[in-house]
Amino acid sequence: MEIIIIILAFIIATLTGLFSKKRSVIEFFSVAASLIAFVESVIAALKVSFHGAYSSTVFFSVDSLGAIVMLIIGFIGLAVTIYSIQYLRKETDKNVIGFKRVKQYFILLNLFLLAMFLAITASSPIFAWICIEATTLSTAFLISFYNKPSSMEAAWKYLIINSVGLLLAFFGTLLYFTSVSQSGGTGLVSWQLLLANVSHLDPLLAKIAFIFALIGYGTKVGFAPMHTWLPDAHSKAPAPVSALLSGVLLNVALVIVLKFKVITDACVGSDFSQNLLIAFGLLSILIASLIIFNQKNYKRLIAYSSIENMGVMALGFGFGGLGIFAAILHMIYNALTKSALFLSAGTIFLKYSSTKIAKVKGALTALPVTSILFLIGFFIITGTPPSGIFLTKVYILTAGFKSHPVISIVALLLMVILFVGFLKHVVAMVFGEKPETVKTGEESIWLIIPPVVLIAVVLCLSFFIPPFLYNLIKDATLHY
Amino acid sequence: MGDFYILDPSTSSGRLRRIIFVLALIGFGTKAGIIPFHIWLPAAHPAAPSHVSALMSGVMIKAGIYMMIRIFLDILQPAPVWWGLTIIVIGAVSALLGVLYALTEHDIKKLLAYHSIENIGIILLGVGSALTFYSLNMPSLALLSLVAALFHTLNHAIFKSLLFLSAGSVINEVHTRNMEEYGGLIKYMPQTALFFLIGSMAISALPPFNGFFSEWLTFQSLFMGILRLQSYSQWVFIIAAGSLAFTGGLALACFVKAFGIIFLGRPRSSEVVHAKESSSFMQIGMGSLAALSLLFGIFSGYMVILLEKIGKSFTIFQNTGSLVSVFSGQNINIANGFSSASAPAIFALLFITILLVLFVIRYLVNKNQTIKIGATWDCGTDLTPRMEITAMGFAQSIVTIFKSILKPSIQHETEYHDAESRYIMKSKSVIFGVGDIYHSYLYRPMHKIINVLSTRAKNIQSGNINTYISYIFIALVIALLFVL
Amino acid sequence: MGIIFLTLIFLHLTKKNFIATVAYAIQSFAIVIILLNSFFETGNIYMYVVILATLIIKVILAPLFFNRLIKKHDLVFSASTYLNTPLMLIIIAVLTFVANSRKFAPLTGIIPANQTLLSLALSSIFISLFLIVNRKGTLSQILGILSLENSIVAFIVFAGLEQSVGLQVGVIFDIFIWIIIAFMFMSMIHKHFGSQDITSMKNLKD
Amino acid sequence: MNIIIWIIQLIFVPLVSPFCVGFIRKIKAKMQNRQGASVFQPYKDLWKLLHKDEVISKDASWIFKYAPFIIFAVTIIVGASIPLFASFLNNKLTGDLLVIVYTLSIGTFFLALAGMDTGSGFGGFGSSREMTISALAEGGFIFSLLTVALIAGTTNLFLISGSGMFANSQYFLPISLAFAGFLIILLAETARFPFDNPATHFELTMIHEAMILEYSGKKLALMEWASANKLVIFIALAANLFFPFGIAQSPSSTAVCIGIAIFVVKILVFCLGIAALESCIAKFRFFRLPDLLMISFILNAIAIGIIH
Repeated sequence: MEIIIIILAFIIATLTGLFSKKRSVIEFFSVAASLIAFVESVIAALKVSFHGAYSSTVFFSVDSLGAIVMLIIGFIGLAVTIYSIQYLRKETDKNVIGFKRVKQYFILLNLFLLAMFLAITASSPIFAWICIEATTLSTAFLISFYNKPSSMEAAWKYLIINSVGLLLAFFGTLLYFTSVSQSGGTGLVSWQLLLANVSHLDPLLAKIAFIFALIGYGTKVGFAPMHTWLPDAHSKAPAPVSALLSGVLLNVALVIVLKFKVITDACVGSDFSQNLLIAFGLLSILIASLIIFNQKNYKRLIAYSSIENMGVMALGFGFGGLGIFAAILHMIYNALTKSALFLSAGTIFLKYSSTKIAKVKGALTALPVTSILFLIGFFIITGTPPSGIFLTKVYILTAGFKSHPVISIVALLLMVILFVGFLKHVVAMVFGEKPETVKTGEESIWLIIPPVVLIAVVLCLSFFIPPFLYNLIKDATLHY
Repeated sequence: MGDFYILDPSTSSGRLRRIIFVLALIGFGTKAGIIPFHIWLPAAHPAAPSHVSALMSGVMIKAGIYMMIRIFLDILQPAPVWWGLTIIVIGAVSALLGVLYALTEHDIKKLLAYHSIENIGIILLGVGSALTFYSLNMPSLALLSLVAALFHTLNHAIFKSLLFLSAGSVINEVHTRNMEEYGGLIKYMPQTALFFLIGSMAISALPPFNGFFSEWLTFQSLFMGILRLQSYSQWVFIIAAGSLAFTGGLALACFVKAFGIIFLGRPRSSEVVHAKESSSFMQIGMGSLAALSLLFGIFSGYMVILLEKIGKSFTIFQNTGSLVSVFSGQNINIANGFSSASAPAIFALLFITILLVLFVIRYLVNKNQTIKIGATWDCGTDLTPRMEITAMGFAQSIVTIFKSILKPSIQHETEYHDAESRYIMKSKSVIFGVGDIYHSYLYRPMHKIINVLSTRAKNIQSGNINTYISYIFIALVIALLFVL
Repeated sequence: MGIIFLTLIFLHLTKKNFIATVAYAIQSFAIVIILLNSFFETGNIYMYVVILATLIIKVILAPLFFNRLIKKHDLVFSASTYLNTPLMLIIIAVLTFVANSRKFAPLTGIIPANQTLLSLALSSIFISLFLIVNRKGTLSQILGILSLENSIVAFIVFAGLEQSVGLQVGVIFDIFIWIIIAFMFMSMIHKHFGSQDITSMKNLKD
Repeated sequence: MNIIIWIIQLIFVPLVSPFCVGFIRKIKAKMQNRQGASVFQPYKDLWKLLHKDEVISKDASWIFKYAPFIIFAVTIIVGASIPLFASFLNNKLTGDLLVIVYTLSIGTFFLALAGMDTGSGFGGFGSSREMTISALAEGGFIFSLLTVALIAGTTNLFLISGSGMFANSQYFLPISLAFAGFLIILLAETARFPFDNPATHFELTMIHEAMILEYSGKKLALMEWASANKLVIFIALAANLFFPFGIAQSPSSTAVCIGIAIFVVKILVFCLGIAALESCIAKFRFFRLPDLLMISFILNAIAIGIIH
């Protein structure tokens, strides 16, 4: 039921976007839609956490992990929508963009959110695939939003690489269906059905299928070496879109991978998928931390940090046990913090109108609140105690020390390198003398509130997790 | 969720615990400022305002110590011997090198920062020996060392804050942290000078101030170690005691330098002449701290008993016999008669004798003596501040002696009146620097390596989409081969 | 199935964009035929929709789009490749061999009857991936992706993994949108970079 | 009875110290074929200085003015709290070796500060050199005392001197090593050859004299006296900790008298030794001194190592 409402809300918002001429109307409807979506996803999450996984229609089903991700989408979606109103206003004031593009923006934003909701709630893998593809399509134009050559390039790479990846994923997905087709039942194949018929699945085939799925959706998740589109897209897209991309989309894709992991594990045992996840996770952390060390562009910096965090989660799921629990927590923290970081980065961009780290100096004087947020976000994301991510990283590594000590230690060292590199850049940006051309003072309160709220929530969650969410995480840990 | 249940020995394997030990040592060591993870301390202190540095040095770096004590003595028990010995060695190194670097500094706050490192080292000596004794199952000795460590932690908090505050008020007046531009401040800010003197005496462990007694306890626990232990652990303790002894001497030298250069002699810059005594509010603050460091010294007996109670609160010391007994007159007695000292006695003795000597010599012997105020003997030429010894010059001999560690670099820059005849020089400036071996041998190479790697890694992101897709292709193929 | 394979190789070889699009049209037509074939086997009425959609979109619309583009910017010749022709052929041969090798038996042996066809489809999947890697032109990359999709579809059909009509329509619809978007991007890129050579796009690094 | 002994203990050091200085000078004079002043000359000098007027630098602060009293008082205290001729006094309050060491360094501290106070170049480098040497001497000093302390099983000097550790000969080697070490420290701390030349006022070499250069009258007298006391203190430590025979074990007047007599004899022997040493070796270059002090430290470390 909730999902239907969400769909309706977004469709309405989109339609208004299509047909309305008044900017404020569009904005209002988008915010309303995302608000409804958030509320509904909270309701759904509550339902799931108290009555267990449920499926409203044959097409949709929400399990605990799905519910968590729905919460993330809803919350960040709301924050981002609110933020983007101001953001776009500022951009129009600088007449970087016109009303037409604003319209486009909101239409695509709504579609994007909708697609993600559907992808996470879809009961059929193919349907999920379609939705993921839809996210690609809807974001392609958001990435090329500024219509500059570089953004065009980013969008093109995004489109091509993800399409290739997703086609591989499509292939992988279909390979899973052999089990069902052999048992005769075609028609709408749901995850549950696949899981039920896993016995008919040829183990070797399952392995191949998982590889295709992992590499395919892994492209979307941003595992190295399929991550290459990610920094380009994130650095070129408008900040709110980047926030959604790395805060939400990556997690959605990761969840899909995990769903396949469950099926594969049921077929060939967990070692196989875990080793793959660990390999990709470690590779991602390695590349991310090394590239961050001397990165010149702060939005790319954050993008690489997302890659690193995805790697950490992959490690968590790979290590299993306590690691999974920590990884799910990490997913939540990372999503919120990362989008907060991107939003504040967006504000910094508005102020300095450059994404070069070298160009940004003395942000603390220019944007006191935002740069404080940026700092806090940095400290959280790099897992400085007592932030929640510190705990999750500790748990993941602890889980790792038991099974794969060497890998864990390597990962730890890489995290240290990453911290140092990241710190170097952040300090360079926040402190120091600000150039005269930049005038001090925050842009607007509405650019501050969303990231503040996000950060605040992260901080709260890192010290207190509401029981219903805790149930969800526990349940999810059991299932994945 | 925030509790340490992961580290519970029942759940965690030996390897895991070893890893945790090393990581915790590095992590909290960095926070506490042990060498070679100390580099942030001297960098951070000058940046921070003085009362903040006072807090930082007094309280913040103690958080690291607290966590170490908590984890090593409480959570990670039982611990192997080498843990304790490692900590002792680190402590010894930190103490000795900390004070050596302090000697080379003439930035007053950096100097104090390096002394924090030194004192952390001394504290770690206590902690380490506590750990060693406990794992060699001599709990009462362990308790003694722990008490020493705790006491020194407390004392360091007091006198270091005192020093930072007085240094801060000096900086406020003279508007520079460079000691070479101070001099003769004792005449302009006498109270501050007095407080700084007390702080210096306390930190260089001169009786009857508190620093002495905590260092005394630390020494005692090390001595007991030398007495009771065998083979290599005994040698570790010998080395530790030796380094502690040298540290004491060098700290004394360093604070003679600090006090002498800052407060004594003639002003070295015009700023000094306009210096005013710091505000009465500041004076109250510093005065109370100074009084505390004297009182904690005199009543060290009570303090020891108190701290021992605290130490007993650790689960491993629940029912441990005490080695310290305090008799009448605060007479602290270690290991029934191994050693004993009484703070009030020392204090009273000093006080009375000085007064007595003063009285006798001043008023009994030749009381109608006339005192003429003259100039310092100047060998005929009138003295300029440039003729006084500088902070650098004071430490020069020690730096030269330890040049193998400190790697001093001296470069002369000479300016001549005319390029042709290089006989009459206009000016000659000597720039003296200390090479930081951690940067040159530990941090810079690491940075280089990582830099190279990262530049390599950046080539992955070549910007060519075909390459990107080929990555995917290759990844796919490799993964498939991994299965098939 | 053979047609698909051959058109793919042809796609690799050809230098002319127009011919490439035509080749793609043929390939898609082959797909349609395959679908029809499977329809005669299963006799599912709704398959008509799918087949129709495929026919319209892939065989008619897509080539039309591309030709209009080619006309507009008179891109007669597609951008060059990285490897020269003989090397390309060698690699293609290797890929085909690998796909046909016993290693992929579990994959190609889903329906033993169609093993050869399946392996052929698999090899065409690999080859079209290789096409995307190897070609420098935007158009040929798009074609590569589309033919990848085609060959996957072919594989599915032969492996008897058809989905419910709704989903297939969804997929087709996705592809349709995708083609449109790719098309728009192509024109925009041509506007910005003045060529369809993607190697000119390399100002996003590290 | 005890009171009298305590009083003797208290005044013994300042009473005897000028004599030691005079004696050493006399011996050196004899060795240089000079007549030399009488052994009681230092007493006369002190008396004379105590009755002179003073000149004080205008740059001097209260540190300069009060340092002599503090330094002198410190020597008195230390002199009173170490075993001189009676080990049975057993001073548990201030008789600890670390207390002694660090109390002595109070004296050094103020001496160095006083040297810097008038802002004359000489005083500055004098105190710099002094602090360098005393800092490096600290290790050897503590360790040499620690050796005997560990052998005797206590760090209380009186108990050490009281304990008959020479009963068994296994300790002979460590003690002799430690004594060798302590001898070096003694020369360093009392500003004797080869560390310092007490007779010189040559700015390139003087250490102790450089620091007290600005003093005159009473204060100079106190300074001189204090350094003399320091000499006796170190001799007493050397004599009673490493050769503790003849020291009075029981508070009987005979024992005490014997103790005093033997102690005086010991002092004379040590003075003789020092004088001989000073006459036959030259002063070392300053940067060779650390090696000497390190040698002392290492000797003691070895001594401690081989106790068990």
